[in-house]
Amino acid sequence: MSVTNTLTPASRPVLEEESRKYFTFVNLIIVLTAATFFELIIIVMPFPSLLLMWGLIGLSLVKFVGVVWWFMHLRWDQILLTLVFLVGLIIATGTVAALMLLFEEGGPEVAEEFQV
Amino acid sequence: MSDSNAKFRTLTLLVLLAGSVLLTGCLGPWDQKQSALDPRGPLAQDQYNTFMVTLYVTGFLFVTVGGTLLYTVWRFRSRKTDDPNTIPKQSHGHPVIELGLVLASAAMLVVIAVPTIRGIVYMENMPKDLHDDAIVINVTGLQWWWEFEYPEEGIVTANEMYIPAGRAVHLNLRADDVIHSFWVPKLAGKKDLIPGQENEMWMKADEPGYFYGQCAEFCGDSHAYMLFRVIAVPEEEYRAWIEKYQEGPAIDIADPGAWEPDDAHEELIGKGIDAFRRHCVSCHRVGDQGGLTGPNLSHFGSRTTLAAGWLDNNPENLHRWLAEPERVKPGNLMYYGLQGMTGLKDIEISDEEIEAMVAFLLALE
Amino acid sequence: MAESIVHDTHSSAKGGHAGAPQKSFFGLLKRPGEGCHPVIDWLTTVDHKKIAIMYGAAALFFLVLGGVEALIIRWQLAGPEREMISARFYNQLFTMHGTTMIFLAVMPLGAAFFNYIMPLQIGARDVAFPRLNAFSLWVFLLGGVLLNLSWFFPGGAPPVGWFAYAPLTSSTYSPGIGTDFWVLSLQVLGISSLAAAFNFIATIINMRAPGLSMMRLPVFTWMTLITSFLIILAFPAITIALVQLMFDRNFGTFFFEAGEGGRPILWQHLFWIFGHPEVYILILPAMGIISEVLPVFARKPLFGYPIIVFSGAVIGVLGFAVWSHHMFTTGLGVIALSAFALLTMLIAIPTGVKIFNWIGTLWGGRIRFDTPMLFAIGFISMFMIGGFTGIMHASVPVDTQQHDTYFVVAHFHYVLIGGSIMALLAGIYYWFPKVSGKQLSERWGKISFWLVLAGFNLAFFPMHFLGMTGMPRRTHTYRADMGWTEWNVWSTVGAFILGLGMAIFVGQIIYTAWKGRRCKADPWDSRTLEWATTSPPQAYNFPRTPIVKTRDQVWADKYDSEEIHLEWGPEEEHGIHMPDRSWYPLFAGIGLFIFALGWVLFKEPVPFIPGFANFLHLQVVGFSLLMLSIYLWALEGPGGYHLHPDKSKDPYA
Amino acid sequence: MSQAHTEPLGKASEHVHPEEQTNTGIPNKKVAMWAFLASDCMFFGTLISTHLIYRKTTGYPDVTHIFDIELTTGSTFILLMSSLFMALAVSAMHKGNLNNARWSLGAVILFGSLFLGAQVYEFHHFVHDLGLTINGSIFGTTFYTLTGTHGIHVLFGIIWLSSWLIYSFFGTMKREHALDIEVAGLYWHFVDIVWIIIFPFVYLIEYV
Repeated sequence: MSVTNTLTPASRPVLEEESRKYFTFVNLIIVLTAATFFELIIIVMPFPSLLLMWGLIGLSLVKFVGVVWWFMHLRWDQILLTLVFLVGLIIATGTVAALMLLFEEGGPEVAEEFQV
Repeated sequence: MSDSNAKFRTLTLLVLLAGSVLLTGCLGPWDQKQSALDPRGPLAQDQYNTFMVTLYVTGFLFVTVGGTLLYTVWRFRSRKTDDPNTIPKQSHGHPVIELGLVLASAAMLVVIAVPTIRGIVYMENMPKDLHDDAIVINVTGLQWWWEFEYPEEGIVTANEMYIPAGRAVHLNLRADDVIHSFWVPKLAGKKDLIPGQENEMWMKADEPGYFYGQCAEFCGDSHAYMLFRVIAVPEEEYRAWIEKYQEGPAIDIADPGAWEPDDAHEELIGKGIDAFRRHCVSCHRVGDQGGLTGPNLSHFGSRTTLAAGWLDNNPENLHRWLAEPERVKPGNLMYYGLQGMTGLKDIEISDEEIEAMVAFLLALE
Repeated sequence: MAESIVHDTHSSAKGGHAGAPQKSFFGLLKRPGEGCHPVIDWLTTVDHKKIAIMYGAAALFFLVLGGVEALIIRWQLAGPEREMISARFYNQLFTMHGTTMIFLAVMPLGAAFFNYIMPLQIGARDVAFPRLNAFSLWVFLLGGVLLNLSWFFPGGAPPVGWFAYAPLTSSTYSPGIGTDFWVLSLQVLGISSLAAAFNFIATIINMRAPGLSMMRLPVFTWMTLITSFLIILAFPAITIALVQLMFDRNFGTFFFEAGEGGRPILWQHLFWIFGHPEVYILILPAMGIISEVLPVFARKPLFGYPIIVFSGAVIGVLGFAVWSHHMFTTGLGVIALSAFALLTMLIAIPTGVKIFNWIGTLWGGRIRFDTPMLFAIGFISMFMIGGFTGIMHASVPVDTQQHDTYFVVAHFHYVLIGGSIMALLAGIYYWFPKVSGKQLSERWGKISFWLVLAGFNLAFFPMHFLGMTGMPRRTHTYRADMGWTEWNVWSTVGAFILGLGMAIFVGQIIYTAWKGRRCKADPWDSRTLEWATTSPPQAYNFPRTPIVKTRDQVWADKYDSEEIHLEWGPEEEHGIHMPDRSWYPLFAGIGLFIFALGWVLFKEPVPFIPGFANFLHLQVVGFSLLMLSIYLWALEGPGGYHLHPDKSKDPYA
Repeated sequence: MSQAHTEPLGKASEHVHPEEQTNTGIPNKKVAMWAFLASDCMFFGTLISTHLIYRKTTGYPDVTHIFDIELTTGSTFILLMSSLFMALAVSAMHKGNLNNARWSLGAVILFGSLFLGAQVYEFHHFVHDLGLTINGSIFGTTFYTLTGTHGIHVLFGIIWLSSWLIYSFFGTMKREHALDIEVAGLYWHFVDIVWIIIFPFVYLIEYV
């Protein structure tokens, strides 16, 4: 049972590309962390809640795209994988949105007021 | 493929066609007790009209597309005389034909979509001119019976709803246990009663009539037995009915000593009051006495049906209902008791007591 | 397929993984090799064809079971106020009938076709993940067993309907264990469908023969792909809904408890977010089969191939946007009602386009009326009727009268029997020679077709009248004075004729598989790639890789010019690489089954064995077996060995 | 064990025959994993909508005094860091640097476990100190189900990656297994992006 490193070293172009990715990743994590703290900060700010909501949606979208596009390699992979994922993502987002619209605010009121 | 085979097929087809034409000829009448094809109110009429539009459109499509299919199959069947070595032209389709068919079917759908949208608005909003003299009824669906409350009149009844003919009714639909669905086909399409949700609908009977309704959402064991009636009566009769209910029941059960029997039958009724007070009053209410779990029985004797519209209201049926409720209506709470409470299964009721209660209940005119 | 195959057990690792059937991890279980006992062979097989045959056989069994349940239902309804069966038993029957037919009969029959035909149509040797495929099979089979086990427990099968609307399913209103069986078995069946769908997606996207571009794919394969996408996107919704229901029933949560702020209506939304795409999961494979059968028997290519494919995809996408049309009576409000009504009507367009194109395919053809073709034409006409009543339901005012009546029952049986089942029967008659090398009798085939068609129409057409005259669904009886008796009698008679037709069909399958005569490899003069090999195909499907040059490649080989004839890739020198059999898919399936059973029973006292307060041990055992099997599965690897085709058996070699 | 056949751990680890070129050039496992992630979008979409619907219809109580938003922000940061190391592990595998890959994997597992530990602490605190239970209120019901399901996803990812880490000390991990690590990584990143959604829409939203 050898514990030696059995991986064969990669070719030069692969090495160079992966090294470039390293910097991309590090830059990305800085952006992601910043976005997270920004999220934390804005919620204590006295903004109107609608603005805050859109701010949160926007920031999490940025983070979402960052992880999917770079960490998950979609940027370097074929478009097909993006499409497969997008099908699920779009249908899921649409379903969530439709559900949110279908349920009204407030829920059942007490059955006292009867309008004719 | 032999020729005689082909002839046989054509023959079968013709017979089938002729058969179905004959069948449709002998169809009907369509005025069954719960028929949506016999509308007696403006909402049901609108829904019927829209149905007829869809029927005409799809009927037209069925005849044209189905006819084309039939013609194609007949026209291009392989014949014995065909040269087996020639193959038909390998054509692949035509964009203009495709586009034309798409547009044509879209046009057909518009014909249906217009009355649909109009019908939705009509159904969801009671027309303005009906508002003024509309009455309000709160409907509660329970396993397996209906409670009808007239909040403006302060009346509660069960399973049989009186409405004035010619006036609209606004219904507030509630359920506490499971989902039910309120449906009187001749007056209006159905709407569900859902726990935790407030639904409402409206309906109107144009003329006086006796309308059958039924729970249309599966609600457990005795779902099939959850019927009700809507009885549309002329205005004066409706007033009289309201007043009778407001006055209270014919027999006051609060003080059984006050009942002074004149003959044997009335003596029996007296026994019935006692038995009712012993066995039933914890769930059923007569006048201002009794529990609220079961149907209000204040004017039971004047109802046309019992056991939520399943049986006609007569002494034999009532006797059977009290003697073996679980046979009449499996799973019902009168027999099994509601969540830890006792039901008829836990107590002995003698035949005489049942006789007496039948006499008493039917006397509650 | 016990052809003697020269096989070569070179153990020198070539590419690091070929070799003799290897011992698995720790040598616990030997991987069965070529020539093992037939029972072991079938239990451990990873061959998509054997898996498909097992899928098909099990589905036919469940089809018969569900059919018998339906006949009991019809027998009870043959007259008013009948008390042949109790209300509870009736409710259990229609619940089990619906669940069985959808999840255990029609879906797996579709899966059987996906498994058998799709890899052949794309010129592949197997699916992308052969062992995962076996896992799907076993999980489906055990899920079906789990559901039907409920009959044997006190309280019996679930009496809640296949839609299981909350709060009727809560522990208050359905205290029985049957509902737990229903929840868990659907969960298990969902895992099976999901695993299979991922597999098919990877297979179709990745494993097509050279030259077989997406727009050259047979339509059936296209529909397999679209259906698989529908499965992976629809099933999560019901998975979550079932988890929530399970939590409500067992852990006192409030998802559907109205008294605590829960909304029972949410169950309906989640259920139909799954349930409506599920309808297309049932019908799209049928449309695919029809699109294969019609061109063959009309001897013409499919009319408007791209449009048919595109409309299939549109139906799939729109299928996710119309779920609330099952809920038109729940009080959605004007806007939602209008939106869902219009979206639902939109679906009629791509569906109509398909029907037009099928007629276009027949137009100008030379139509032979063999049994598959009869069923295909039966499909078009019956499905059309089901489609038209569907358009009626899309109109909300009409639907408020028709919803939950026999009109709806008529509608979806026209879609599911007149549609799905007819098409699946067409497919069985069409591909039976491919699967078995034997042909089903034309005479008996036609007899069963006419019986099925006549019985089906007699059984279900009157239901339109019943519904419009007010007969609600799911009622175990009705009053004698409602005017429904006569149509119910006809309907029952029709149901039994339909049953007879199906019985003849099933008998014929069994008889022919047993005693049938061998037929030609390509008896129908077919068009697509699955016919470019022996019937039945050898274990490796194609001895050499086919190189495809056109749509309908096999037809082109027979009737078109030389330059678009099929070509074959080079012979592989070391032989054909075959994946090894494995025990672990079966064991993982059994582990999952025990785990699920533990969840069903975990509140019940254990009979017979003292000292066990509950069935929690069953969960531990099941989960451990599942995890162990998955680990060993991963560690053993796909393995593989090399085959050299026997040229005397395989003329294509 | 020196056989050349054992396949490293992986959920759907069917081996791709090198001779079998896929049409798209994308390995089967990767296609299947992306399809799985598409499916998982619906999975979490349903869960998140349940939570948000009940938040809307029942008007959840003010839970800002219950939440420990600093801790949760910390968890979010931890999960983001684990994603970074996951990406680095895949990169190292592609480079053929086993040691780097091993360290990165270890970091992913460590961060993942930290996240899980924080969640366990949070749940424990909620249940025992604040009495917020899954069957006590509708908020508890949806909150625990949603975050718990995510936690189980994290746990599964940790088990998966740990299996790889352990395996790297035993067997012959080759460069072709970079694919398996990458597929496991896709799963891990997905778990991360689910948290990216949950964090604002379950936690931060209560402060808005």
